[in-house]
Amino acid sequence: MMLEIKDISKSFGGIKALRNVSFSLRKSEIHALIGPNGAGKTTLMNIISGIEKMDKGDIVFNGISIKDFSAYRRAQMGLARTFQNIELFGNLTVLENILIGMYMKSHKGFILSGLNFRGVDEKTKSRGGSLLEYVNLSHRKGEIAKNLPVGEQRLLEIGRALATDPQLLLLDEPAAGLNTRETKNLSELIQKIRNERGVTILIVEHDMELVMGISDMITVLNFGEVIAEDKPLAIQKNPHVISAYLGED
Amino acid sequence: MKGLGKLCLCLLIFLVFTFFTPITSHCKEPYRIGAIFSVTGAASFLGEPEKNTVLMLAEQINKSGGINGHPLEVIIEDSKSDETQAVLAAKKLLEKDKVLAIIGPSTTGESMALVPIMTQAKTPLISAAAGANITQPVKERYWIFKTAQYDTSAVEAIYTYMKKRGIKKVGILTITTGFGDSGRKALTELASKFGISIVADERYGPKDTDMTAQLTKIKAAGAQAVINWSIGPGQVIVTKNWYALKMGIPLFQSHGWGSKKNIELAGKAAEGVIAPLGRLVVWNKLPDKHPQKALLKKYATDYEQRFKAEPSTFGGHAYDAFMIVVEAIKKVGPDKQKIRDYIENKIKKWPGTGGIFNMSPNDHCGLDVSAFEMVIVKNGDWEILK
Amino acid sequence: MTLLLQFLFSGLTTGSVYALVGIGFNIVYNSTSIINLAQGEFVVIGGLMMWFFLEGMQFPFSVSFSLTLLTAAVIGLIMERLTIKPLLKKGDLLLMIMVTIAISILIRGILMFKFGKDPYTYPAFTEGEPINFYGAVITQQTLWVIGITVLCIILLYLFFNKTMTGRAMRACSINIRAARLMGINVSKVVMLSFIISSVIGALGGIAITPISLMEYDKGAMLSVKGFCAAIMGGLGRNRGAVAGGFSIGILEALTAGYIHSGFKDAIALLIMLFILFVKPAGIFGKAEIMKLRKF
Amino acid sequence: MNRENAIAILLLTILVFLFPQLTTDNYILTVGIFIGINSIVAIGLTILMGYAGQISLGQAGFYGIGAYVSAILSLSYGLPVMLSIITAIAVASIAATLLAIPSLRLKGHYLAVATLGFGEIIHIIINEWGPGGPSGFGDIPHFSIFGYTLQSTVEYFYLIWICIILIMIFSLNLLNSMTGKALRAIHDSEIATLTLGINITFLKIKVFVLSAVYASLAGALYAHYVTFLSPSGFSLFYSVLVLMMVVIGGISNIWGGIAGAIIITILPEVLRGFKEFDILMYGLILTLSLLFMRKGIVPMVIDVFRNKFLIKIRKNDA
Repeated sequence: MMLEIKDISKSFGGIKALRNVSFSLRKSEIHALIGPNGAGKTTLMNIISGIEKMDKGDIVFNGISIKDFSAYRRAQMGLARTFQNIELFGNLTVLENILIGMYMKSHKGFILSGLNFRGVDEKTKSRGGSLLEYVNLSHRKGEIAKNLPVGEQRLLEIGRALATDPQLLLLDEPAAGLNTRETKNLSELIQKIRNERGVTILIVEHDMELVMGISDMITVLNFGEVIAEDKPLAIQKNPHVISAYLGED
Repeated sequence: MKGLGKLCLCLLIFLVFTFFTPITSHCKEPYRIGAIFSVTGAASFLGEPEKNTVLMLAEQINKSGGINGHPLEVIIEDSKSDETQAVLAAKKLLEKDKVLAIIGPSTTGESMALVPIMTQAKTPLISAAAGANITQPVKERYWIFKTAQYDTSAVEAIYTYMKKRGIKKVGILTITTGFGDSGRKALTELASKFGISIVADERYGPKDTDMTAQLTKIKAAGAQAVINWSIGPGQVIVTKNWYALKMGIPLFQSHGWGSKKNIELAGKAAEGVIAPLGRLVVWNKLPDKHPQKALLKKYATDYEQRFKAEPSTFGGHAYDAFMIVVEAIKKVGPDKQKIRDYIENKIKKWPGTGGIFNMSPNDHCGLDVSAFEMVIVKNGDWEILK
Repeated sequence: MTLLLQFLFSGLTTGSVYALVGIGFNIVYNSTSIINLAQGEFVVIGGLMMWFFLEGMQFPFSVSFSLTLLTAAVIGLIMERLTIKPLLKKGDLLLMIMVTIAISILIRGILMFKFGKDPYTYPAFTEGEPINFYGAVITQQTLWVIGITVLCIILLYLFFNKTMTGRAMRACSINIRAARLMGINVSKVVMLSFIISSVIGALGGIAITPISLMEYDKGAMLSVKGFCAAIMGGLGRNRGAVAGGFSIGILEALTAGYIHSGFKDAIALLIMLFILFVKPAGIFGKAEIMKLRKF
Repeated sequence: MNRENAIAILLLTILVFLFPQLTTDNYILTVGIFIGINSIVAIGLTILMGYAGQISLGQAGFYGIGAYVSAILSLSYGLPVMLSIITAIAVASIAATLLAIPSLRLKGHYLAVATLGFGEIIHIIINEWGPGGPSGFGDIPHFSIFGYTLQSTVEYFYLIWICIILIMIFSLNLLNSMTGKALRAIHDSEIATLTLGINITFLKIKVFVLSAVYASLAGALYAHYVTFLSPSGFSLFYSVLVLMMVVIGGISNIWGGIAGAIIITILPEVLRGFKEFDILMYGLILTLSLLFMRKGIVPMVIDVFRNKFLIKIRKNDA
């Protein structure tokens, strides 16, 4: 098991956002997390990546309980993510955004950095360049990140997450704000990442076509509870899921 | 808006550049004396009257034809009560204005900061501050003089008076500035010599608003008298607190108390406060034949007329420093070395506002305890205690 | 016991002024998120202008009192309109705070120019002997100072909770964008907050001057202490500023009385640091609210 | 370091070496020395505020630690000046680390007050326990290295400005490195930086310590140049002054520290001519500068320069 979510609960001022949520991810699978708005998906993502604390439960990553680890420690262990409301470094260039992702693997220490005249070394830069190519952004290399269109910003976030060399990638609504063609490219990219790099992916997404197309497994969350977990085809037929979605729409 | 920003930028750049342009020298050859006082900042109580005094004296001298026909130019710099600023001011006076001597600074700290600079520039400095280290050890202070009485002299005056009255236990209250601190040192060092024990040693900051706690503690420690050593509003607040607490023990102030303004501010609370003061504040109560009386009278009346304010002991220090330098220049001309030698050797039995000066190669201050009178506040006025 | 009481009275006197300055900080903070470091200057303006009207112009007490408050209000208004308003849209907090520092230097310069460097004072509000209370002595003016502080707190509470304007100002402090959408004129609220805080500062100055005198450069120290008081209690909470102000004042007095007067400021600061490290949002501050605000 | 900054460093170096040749006026050189000392503190604060986004009102504390520790060690314990300066810097960095660990949890105004409290406590300590108390103490040994003691103003001018050049090179390298990019990243999104495996707190502490190292170095240089110290120069007032330098010079550019130090140090000297009006003028100039040059001098000059330059290129294209 790559990641085991064990019995997680979380409430915000009396409102229960998550209730005893448990599920797990196998290595190199694409696992989708779906559910109506307010089901607690983003909260769960934040808890897994260590940005929010949970009230109770446990997270086991590669056999190690990481619930007491801070966000940066989890990232160092190979857990990367993207954000629903894009959290790029807006004032940095596209390449620099990728380079920050490579920080923990390539920075040289505080004092040595001050003594080194060359800045970021060529090897790191060329690795960053090839990552940009990987996410189809090499033509934007020198541009300021905040000037990119949303679709490309989403790609850049994925590229930045990949720069940390993750074993597990959390994607929080990567298709939000994308047009059909961009969504198609995205789904190809996600599959490519899994196939070529062997990265396990947990994706939160509303675009059902995308979810059904790429996922190996789907977990459905409603009002903070897991109401179903199954293969895509089975999920589509699950009456609980249908009523949850119909109730929302 | 953008345009204004650029205008601001230009203004700043312009100001920076004016800094580098040399000062154009005057066509006539004036004698230049520099003066550095704490006109603003924490020690402005010293610097303000000192600046006024020097301004007034320079005017008077120039009106009566200058020194030996040469006009006198006094360049007064504000050190903002800060050593760094004092150093900069001294450098400016020495390098840009090429002064013959510097009067001031007002505080011991600033004076000390100037010692190496003046020694290197071989220019006399006549400090208006009291600290003993300014002129001691004399060997290393070849170019340095001072006109303010030693703090120890003021303390001796108080302790002598106390001894006569049988006061054995005192509580001292000092301000946490250089002035208060050197007073505190003098008070603790000399106490045993006069058989006095200090039962409470309290302090307060220059901007504190209430000293009741410290006074209460002093009273609880069983002191027979309170000595407050400070300048500025602190001494008035202490007086008011002392009065409000009805402490029943006398309050002594330092020689910084010598301003009518303090009596006004403290109102009836000031009644009975005792302090060692220079003769400047009580000149009209001196006998006519006293050697200082004539000059004190002239200085006091002139100052009051010119600035609509009462002169203070501290202004007197500047008066003495200035007059010593002027006399030296008058006698030996514009030669720094000769001016220094004159001050060291020829200022003997020289009446100034602070007392009768007797400079010598072993004493670059030349004043002792006789410079002070013990003065009590009575009916809103000073009265000399015999 | 007598000693302790005496120390407490001393602490209450100084603490009152810190509390008033702290409240002034809060009011401006709530509407703009900035710290108006010229707040202490308004205390000085209060004391010196009161002297000017009362002793210099020989006006009767009530007239001088009103004129002083009016002057402070006008200066606060001018300050806000000329310097804070143009910067508010951009919302660069640091810049605005630096501007308040620059203004405080400017005000100090003007005050020095007008009043010189001497301290000023005028008679206490009521004549009469100090009151003896279980052996400890308290002057009538001290009672006035504490009374005025309490009155200020009550009036402000009523204003912020019972009047429309006051509620609008509170709304701004909770969420400025929402307040704007609700049709509250934020610019007016900011202006009003500056006027109120100036008046409160001036009130403190008027009350404290007969006890502690007033001179042109006292403001900086008061600003620092008031700032500490406001932070210690939790920024934006008036009860916090009051608690903070009185705690600092009393701590100072107790340290001076029982430990050593040389360290009274240091110990008050140490305790403040300790409180901040334990409760990063101050005594009454809420960590959740802090998260929502950038400053 | 990128090309513009390399050129700027080169220009600065040339200027530093030419300056004493152009003027023999010791007064101007002395002002230059104090500009330099203030610059060192301001550069540290610029990095801390502009790049790590942390405010500090306690720089005077580190400045004071540097000055007092170095002065006491060399005067009372006879340590060689170089060694005492290094020890002083070490003491300041330890103090900074101890302060940073609990303080950097605080935000905005709370952090400002915590650092202010620290600075004031240091001020009170040197006021109470420092040699000479509030009156200060003198006869601190001059700066000496390899047995050579610096005496003249020109020598100190070179010493201090060479220090600045080295500090600038180090700082620019640092900011151009991965670490510098990470610092800029924190500004845009703290959360994203965390999820990329960067220990933000640790990084902030390092920058905080760096600013303390600079400030304490400046303090030590001050002590061995002026050879007299008293607590008055190490109060909150100095911290605010440095903050003013940083904001006026431009918080977003490390050169702003130097520009601000130049303005704030020279301004009172120029205003000496105004006598009583100087504090008034000083306040007025500061207010106007802040109101109308919001980004600070250096970023503004760069903007003006870029606009002119870009317009020219566009014209050439057309």
